[in-house]
Amino acid sequence: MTDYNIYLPYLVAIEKITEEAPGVKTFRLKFKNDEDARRFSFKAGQFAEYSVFGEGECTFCIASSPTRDGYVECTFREAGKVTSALAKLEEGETMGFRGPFGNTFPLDAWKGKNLLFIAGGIALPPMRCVIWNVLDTRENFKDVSILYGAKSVADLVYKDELKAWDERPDVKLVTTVDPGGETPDWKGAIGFVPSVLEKMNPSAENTIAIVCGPPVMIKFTFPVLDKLGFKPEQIYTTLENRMKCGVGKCGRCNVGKMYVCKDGPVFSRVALEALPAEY
Amino acid sequence: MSKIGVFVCHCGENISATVDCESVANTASQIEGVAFATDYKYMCSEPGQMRIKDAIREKGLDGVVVAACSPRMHEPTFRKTCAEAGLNPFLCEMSNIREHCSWVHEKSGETTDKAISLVRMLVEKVKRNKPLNPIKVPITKKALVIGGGIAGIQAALDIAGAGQKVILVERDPSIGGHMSQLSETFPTLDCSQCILTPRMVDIAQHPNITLYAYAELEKLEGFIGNFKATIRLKAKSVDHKTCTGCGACMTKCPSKKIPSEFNEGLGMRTAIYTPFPQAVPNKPIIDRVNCRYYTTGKCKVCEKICPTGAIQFDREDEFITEDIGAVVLATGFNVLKPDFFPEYGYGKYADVITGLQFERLASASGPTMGVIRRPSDGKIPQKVVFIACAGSRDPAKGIPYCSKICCMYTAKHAMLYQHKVHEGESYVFYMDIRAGGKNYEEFVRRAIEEDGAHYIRGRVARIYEKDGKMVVKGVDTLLGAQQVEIEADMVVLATAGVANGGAEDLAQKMHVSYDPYKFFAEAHPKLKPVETNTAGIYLCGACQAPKDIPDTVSMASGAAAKVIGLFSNAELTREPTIAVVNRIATHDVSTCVGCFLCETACPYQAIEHEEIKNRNGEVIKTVARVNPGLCQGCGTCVSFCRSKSIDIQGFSNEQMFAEVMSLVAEY
Amino acid sequence: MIHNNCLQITDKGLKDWLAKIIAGGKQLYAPVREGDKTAFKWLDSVAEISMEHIQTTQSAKAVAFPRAEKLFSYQKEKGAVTLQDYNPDNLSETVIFGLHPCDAAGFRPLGSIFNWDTPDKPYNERRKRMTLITVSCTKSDEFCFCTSVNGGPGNTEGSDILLTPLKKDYLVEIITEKGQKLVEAYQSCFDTPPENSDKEACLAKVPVRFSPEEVSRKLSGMFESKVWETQSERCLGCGACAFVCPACACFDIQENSKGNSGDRLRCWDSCGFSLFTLHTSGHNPRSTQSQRWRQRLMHKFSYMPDRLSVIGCTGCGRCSRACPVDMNIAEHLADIG
Amino acid sequence: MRELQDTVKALFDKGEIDLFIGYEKGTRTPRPFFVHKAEDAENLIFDAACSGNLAVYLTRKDLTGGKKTGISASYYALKSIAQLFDENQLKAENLRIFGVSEEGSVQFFDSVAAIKQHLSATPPPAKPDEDELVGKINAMTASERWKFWSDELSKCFKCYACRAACPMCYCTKCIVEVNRPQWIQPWASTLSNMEWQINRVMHLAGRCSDCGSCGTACPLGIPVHLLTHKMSETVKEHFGVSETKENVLSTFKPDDKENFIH
Amino acid sequence: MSNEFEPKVVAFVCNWCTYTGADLTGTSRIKYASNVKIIRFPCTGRIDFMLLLKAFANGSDGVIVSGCHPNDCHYTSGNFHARRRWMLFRNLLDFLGIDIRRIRFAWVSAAEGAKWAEVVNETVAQLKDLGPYTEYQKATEFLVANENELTEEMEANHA
Repeated sequence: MTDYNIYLPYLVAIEKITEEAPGVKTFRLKFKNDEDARRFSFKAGQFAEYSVFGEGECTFCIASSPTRDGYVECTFREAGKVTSALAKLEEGETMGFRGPFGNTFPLDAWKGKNLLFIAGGIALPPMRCVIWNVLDTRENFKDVSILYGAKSVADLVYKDELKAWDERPDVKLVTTVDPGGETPDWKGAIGFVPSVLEKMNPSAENTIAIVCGPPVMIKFTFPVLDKLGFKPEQIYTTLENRMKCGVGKCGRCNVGKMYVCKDGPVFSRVALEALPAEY
Repeated sequence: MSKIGVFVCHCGENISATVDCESVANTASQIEGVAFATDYKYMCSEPGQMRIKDAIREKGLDGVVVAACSPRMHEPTFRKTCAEAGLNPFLCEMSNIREHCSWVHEKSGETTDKAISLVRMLVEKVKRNKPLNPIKVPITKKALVIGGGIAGIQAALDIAGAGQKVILVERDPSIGGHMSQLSETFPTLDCSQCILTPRMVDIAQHPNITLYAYAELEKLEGFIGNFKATIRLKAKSVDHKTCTGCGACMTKCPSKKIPSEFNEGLGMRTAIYTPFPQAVPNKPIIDRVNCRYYTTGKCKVCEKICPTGAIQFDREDEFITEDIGAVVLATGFNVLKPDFFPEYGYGKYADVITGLQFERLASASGPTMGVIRRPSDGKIPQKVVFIACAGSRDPAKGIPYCSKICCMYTAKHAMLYQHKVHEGESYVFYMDIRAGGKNYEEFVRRAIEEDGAHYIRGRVARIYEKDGKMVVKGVDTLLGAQQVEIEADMVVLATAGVANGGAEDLAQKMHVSYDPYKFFAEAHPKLKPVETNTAGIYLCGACQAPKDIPDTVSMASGAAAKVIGLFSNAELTREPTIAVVNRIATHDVSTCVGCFLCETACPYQAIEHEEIKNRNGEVIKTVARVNPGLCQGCGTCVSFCRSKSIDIQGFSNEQMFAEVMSLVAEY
Repeated sequence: MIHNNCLQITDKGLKDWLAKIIAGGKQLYAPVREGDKTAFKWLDSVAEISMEHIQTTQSAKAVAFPRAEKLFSYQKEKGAVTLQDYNPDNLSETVIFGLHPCDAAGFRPLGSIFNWDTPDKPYNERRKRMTLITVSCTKSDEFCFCTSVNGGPGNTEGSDILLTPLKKDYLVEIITEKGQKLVEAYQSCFDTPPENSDKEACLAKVPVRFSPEEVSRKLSGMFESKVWETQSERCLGCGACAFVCPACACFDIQENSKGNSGDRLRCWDSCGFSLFTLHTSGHNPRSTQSQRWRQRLMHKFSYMPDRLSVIGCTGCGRCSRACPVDMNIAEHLADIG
Repeated sequence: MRELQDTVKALFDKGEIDLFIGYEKGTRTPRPFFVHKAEDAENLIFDAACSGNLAVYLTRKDLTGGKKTGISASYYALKSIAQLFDENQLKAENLRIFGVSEEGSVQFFDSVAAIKQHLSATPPPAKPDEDELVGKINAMTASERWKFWSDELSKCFKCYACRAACPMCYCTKCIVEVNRPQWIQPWASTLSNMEWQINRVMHLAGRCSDCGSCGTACPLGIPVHLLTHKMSETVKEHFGVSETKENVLSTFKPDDKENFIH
Repeated sequence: MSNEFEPKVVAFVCNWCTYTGADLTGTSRIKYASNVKIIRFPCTGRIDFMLLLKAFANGSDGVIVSGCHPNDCHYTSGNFHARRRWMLFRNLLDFLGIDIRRIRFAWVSAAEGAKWAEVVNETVAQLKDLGPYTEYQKATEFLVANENELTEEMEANHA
């Protein structure tokens, strides 16, 4: 019997706060205890529970890449009680981190393939983790394309990184904003993600599509991928059901018999199609 | 974590004499979320304020607690200080360690501890303060005055005189109200019509005033600065645009025996009529109830006689809507019909009349041309009994309150009678003489001492007729409850002043509260006498309570000043401490369940119904919405709301809860 | 390990034994009658014990999985945080007496959930310190259906010791080593094994209402079935069924903050509550009561057998007794199976 | 019973309703029953054993949304229905309300006014048991009362059956679920259980039909209905019965009693 | 300072009357017990009954609730609404056995500085007689019995 308490978080310090968009922040977290830091490892796609002591825990994915050692990052939008409290924290303050939990993107299986990342709004963070992982091991993959859309220019997150990706010759980046969300100097595309994707017309040949975004976006993106010739086994996405424990006990996150916290959050479209619509 | 600055003021020695200010600041600096704490001798002084500003800038403070005197003293000062340093002023709060601490407790550790607690409470509150901005509400600069008596006339002229547009609505065919019926006015005995009619003419001629006579308010919607009034223009049957007011129709009208309202039934009028010769507008209307054509279908004499063809029998009521910024209610009063004092025989005996009827008898424009003649036989009465408090101060049969004006007009009546019938005798039965007012007491004394009115302190029990005389039986309480019996030629009842007919209906239409007697209620009995509980609706004159002409006129000017003050701003700026109904998360749905019990609890009718629609435009649910123009920020709705869907900015649930919870640290 | 080890104990011997257990410093929980309900209580005196009930209102799960418990504590000071881990040292050894086989069996699904890949320390520490002296059922009612979920009125699953009331005395079956120890420590209270003790004859007769395997098999294809709407219509959406259930483990994690310090707590929650799965965004994967009722049945009779090889139900019938609107689970399952 | 069954059958036959909410035989006692077609109407029952307040289902959009619904209502359910109308929670056009007496006679109400008239003409059923228990508690000293209630409420595990069974507890987000601030600790403890009951009862002041469903719903047998019963009595005693839409707490009289304020 | 029990009191007052009245107590330099801490509300109508309970739960031994006299409410009727709420609340608390002697309801106007001092002093004196309200605060415990961190009360029950 393991003797550690699965509910006890690691203590982490907020090393850096980046304001990404209105109400959206990225925290770079560093383990307070070196032993914790040494022991800790995770893989792309996993999530964690973040604690504000006195307020509670909230769940989101780890937004940094496992290839970047020494810290973890998370990006969140201020919405409920805990995320609002989280947003009030400042650099240098201590918070709690419990994880990693859940499954991972099958990066090993994707070696030698083209990768097409399609993200909308605040759903870029789970993908950012994979993107950096892929870019840091760029030689393992063929073409890398990223399509990222947000409501408006202001709502785009990771603006600096978007720029960096854009400047890389080995990445094809398309950013888009919803009609009306553009600024006068906006150089990206204007339109919703599915239609921009259709215009991009990527080849399905030897390509994996990773789709993360609000349910509406996913709903309209899948048919486009179908049209482009992507087979269900070429498509991956993540689910975000409500969670408390992160370890398959509290009873919230299951979709049918699958637990998002244990069997997810990464699901191939094949797996997704086998699930009832309980997400 | 928050970055709160705590600034502890010594207030000279006012605070530091009993509170260890340095210790307060030191302890405060240890509180979670406090980034900076300091103490200073006079925080409100220029250097003190500079300290705050510097700290805001240097430490990047996101909240300020000034521990000093009462917020009622210096909250505006320090909020302004913060604003000058770029911090939203509503992120600054004061902890009252002077009035509530140093001045009321002895120098001791406990007193300092209490000061620390008070600071801690406010720190916890300020952590949850949100930047607020004053609420701006546009203002339509046009006032609606309802009622064309002296109150409405005065208010309308004052507002118009200040360059603002006014719409004056009068229910009767002419403005003038009760004042136009009066003969002379106390205590100067100047002629009522002589002072009133020029003002009536001013109303008709003022370029800023639109007069709708023979009209009524149908509906009032909206809120301060932004009302929409629907006015019913009652069918006059005479086109006032073409009518020249020549009066030919009135002379030829065959229905001539209609009791004149203006003359209180003591004179007659025709069916097509103007109420009195100086009426404004001085153009007739047809009284359809009494008109032969409307009752029998035949006549149309007026139509034939009218030189301009202004008679239009088929006219119907019309409705117009006006955008209005403020409303002045000046609907006046009425007199209690004395019918329900059967022992006084009003209605049974022609020579028992009301005070208002006496005014008409005494008026030069009245049915007797100012000669006092009794109604039954037209004889000049030689003995007249005046009965004060006919209905007033009589909780059993009449009304419990004092009608305020009766003592004075009764004295005036006795005086007028004595002036006109030199040999006559006047008797006044009274309970008390209430003559508060400039030159009022002297006036009553004059009636008694110079004009010889006999004042008898006592109630009249019964009046009956004996040989053409009115026998008045009463008691003189000053003579030991001695029975008194006077055989009078005429009796005048000083009937109580009561709320005007339809007052209740109107109040409900306008969401103005009223008292049990249907008089409109002022917003505060002392400090807001001309405001109502609905912002933007003001009161003046006897619709609020019986009052005399000087009081009415000054109140009317007061109400007008409020309107002018309101209109002097381009838009209305209001404290943002108002209630707000929540909207949650991305679905933008409120947790409000729409029970609208808050609507009945709100003293300001600030709760509105709002439909939340989905993307397809279908109504998902109907929830409450607070009209920021109307809400005054009392917060009654907030503690009333079961699901906590409504909150008040500045005193929010989170803030107040945090203040209470800060005690945990103490105990 | 099952010790086929039978003893017999008299009523008096039983009371002595329990009294000695208390005196020995263990916390004894046993059924106590209050009005028309019977509840497990921490007792100082065996006199209060009542065994007349068919079923206690609540199960004995709270002793291992309390309705609220501390997971760890924190202390904040000016941005710095120190944590105090869950400390099992304060936990007492406990003995539960008088639970029925269906309650004892409930610790199996509970244990499976709490030890699914990642062991749950708070649960395990409490469970470790528990000894269960179960009493077989000699009577049952129309809500009982243990026999339909692989249990029975004299089932030994989960128990450390099983007592079966015979005509006069009790048959004592020692099931585990823990039980063995508890008997050995107070050997003098027990008599030698009886010659002829027909345990079966003394047990209640609980009819089989459905086959769990059949139910499980059918459920796996019934996610979209209309039956959920029909069955759940009268369900009010309270948490009574979950809270009285010996196998329900759903919980919430909450913060009990007191100024700068506080505890992280876990407390009972129920899949029947509409807010259980509500996202902050307002989206709710199980937004209707029928979806939540489906979750309840599916979880117990399909997902758990599938994922944890255990049925999430012991047939105690408490949920049906507790339900304000008579959501009779056995009836609903029989309809399906 | 026959009368009710026939009435409902006829309603379905005429297409006047899509759903009828009544009672059927349950495992031990009658239970709520949703009739969807005419032939099911014969399972409808109504007698003194029918507990619970069926009005609770009328605000459930997942059950009644878009359906023409009929309901057999006890005195208390009628009272709740009238109150729900006053609180804008029901729409008359989709509802057919039948008052049913314990003897089985059926009375159709075509308007809220008719319900209100019926209610004001009908004396509320006597509650001798509740009155006796409340009397007993009233007779206790304050510390005895504290002991009584803290013992009772210490049992509560916050299943919120009292809330779920109450027709007036229709908030989509109950105060216990509001977490900014967290008014009531969400876990069970004597005090937070008590705070919940205080909130529940205060929120029901002047709205409660005094049906007692909260008490019968409690799986632990905590007599929470005595709290609402006591509140109903207090409201009646101090403020009378409101004839208007206004709630006892949303209105006032200038001369309300205030002998406790000094 | 003696070891006499010093009750902890929170006062919930309206901004316009009692808060200002308490200011007047200060400007008049009338002394009163320092046990009370004032929380300012816009109106008595805003005072949520839950806040009173929270004060008790968090260690207060008594509370004062005070606002404008009837008819003097700055918002015309907030205090009338509050009065009804308090009436019912008080009755309910009494029925639950919560010690309502620990809640002092008062009307203190902006002119009644002296009355405010009296109200505080009377309340503090009353609470000194009643002693600390620990039985209420102990009810926040949620610990289950098999944890040894038992409260005195729980131990007493098992003695």
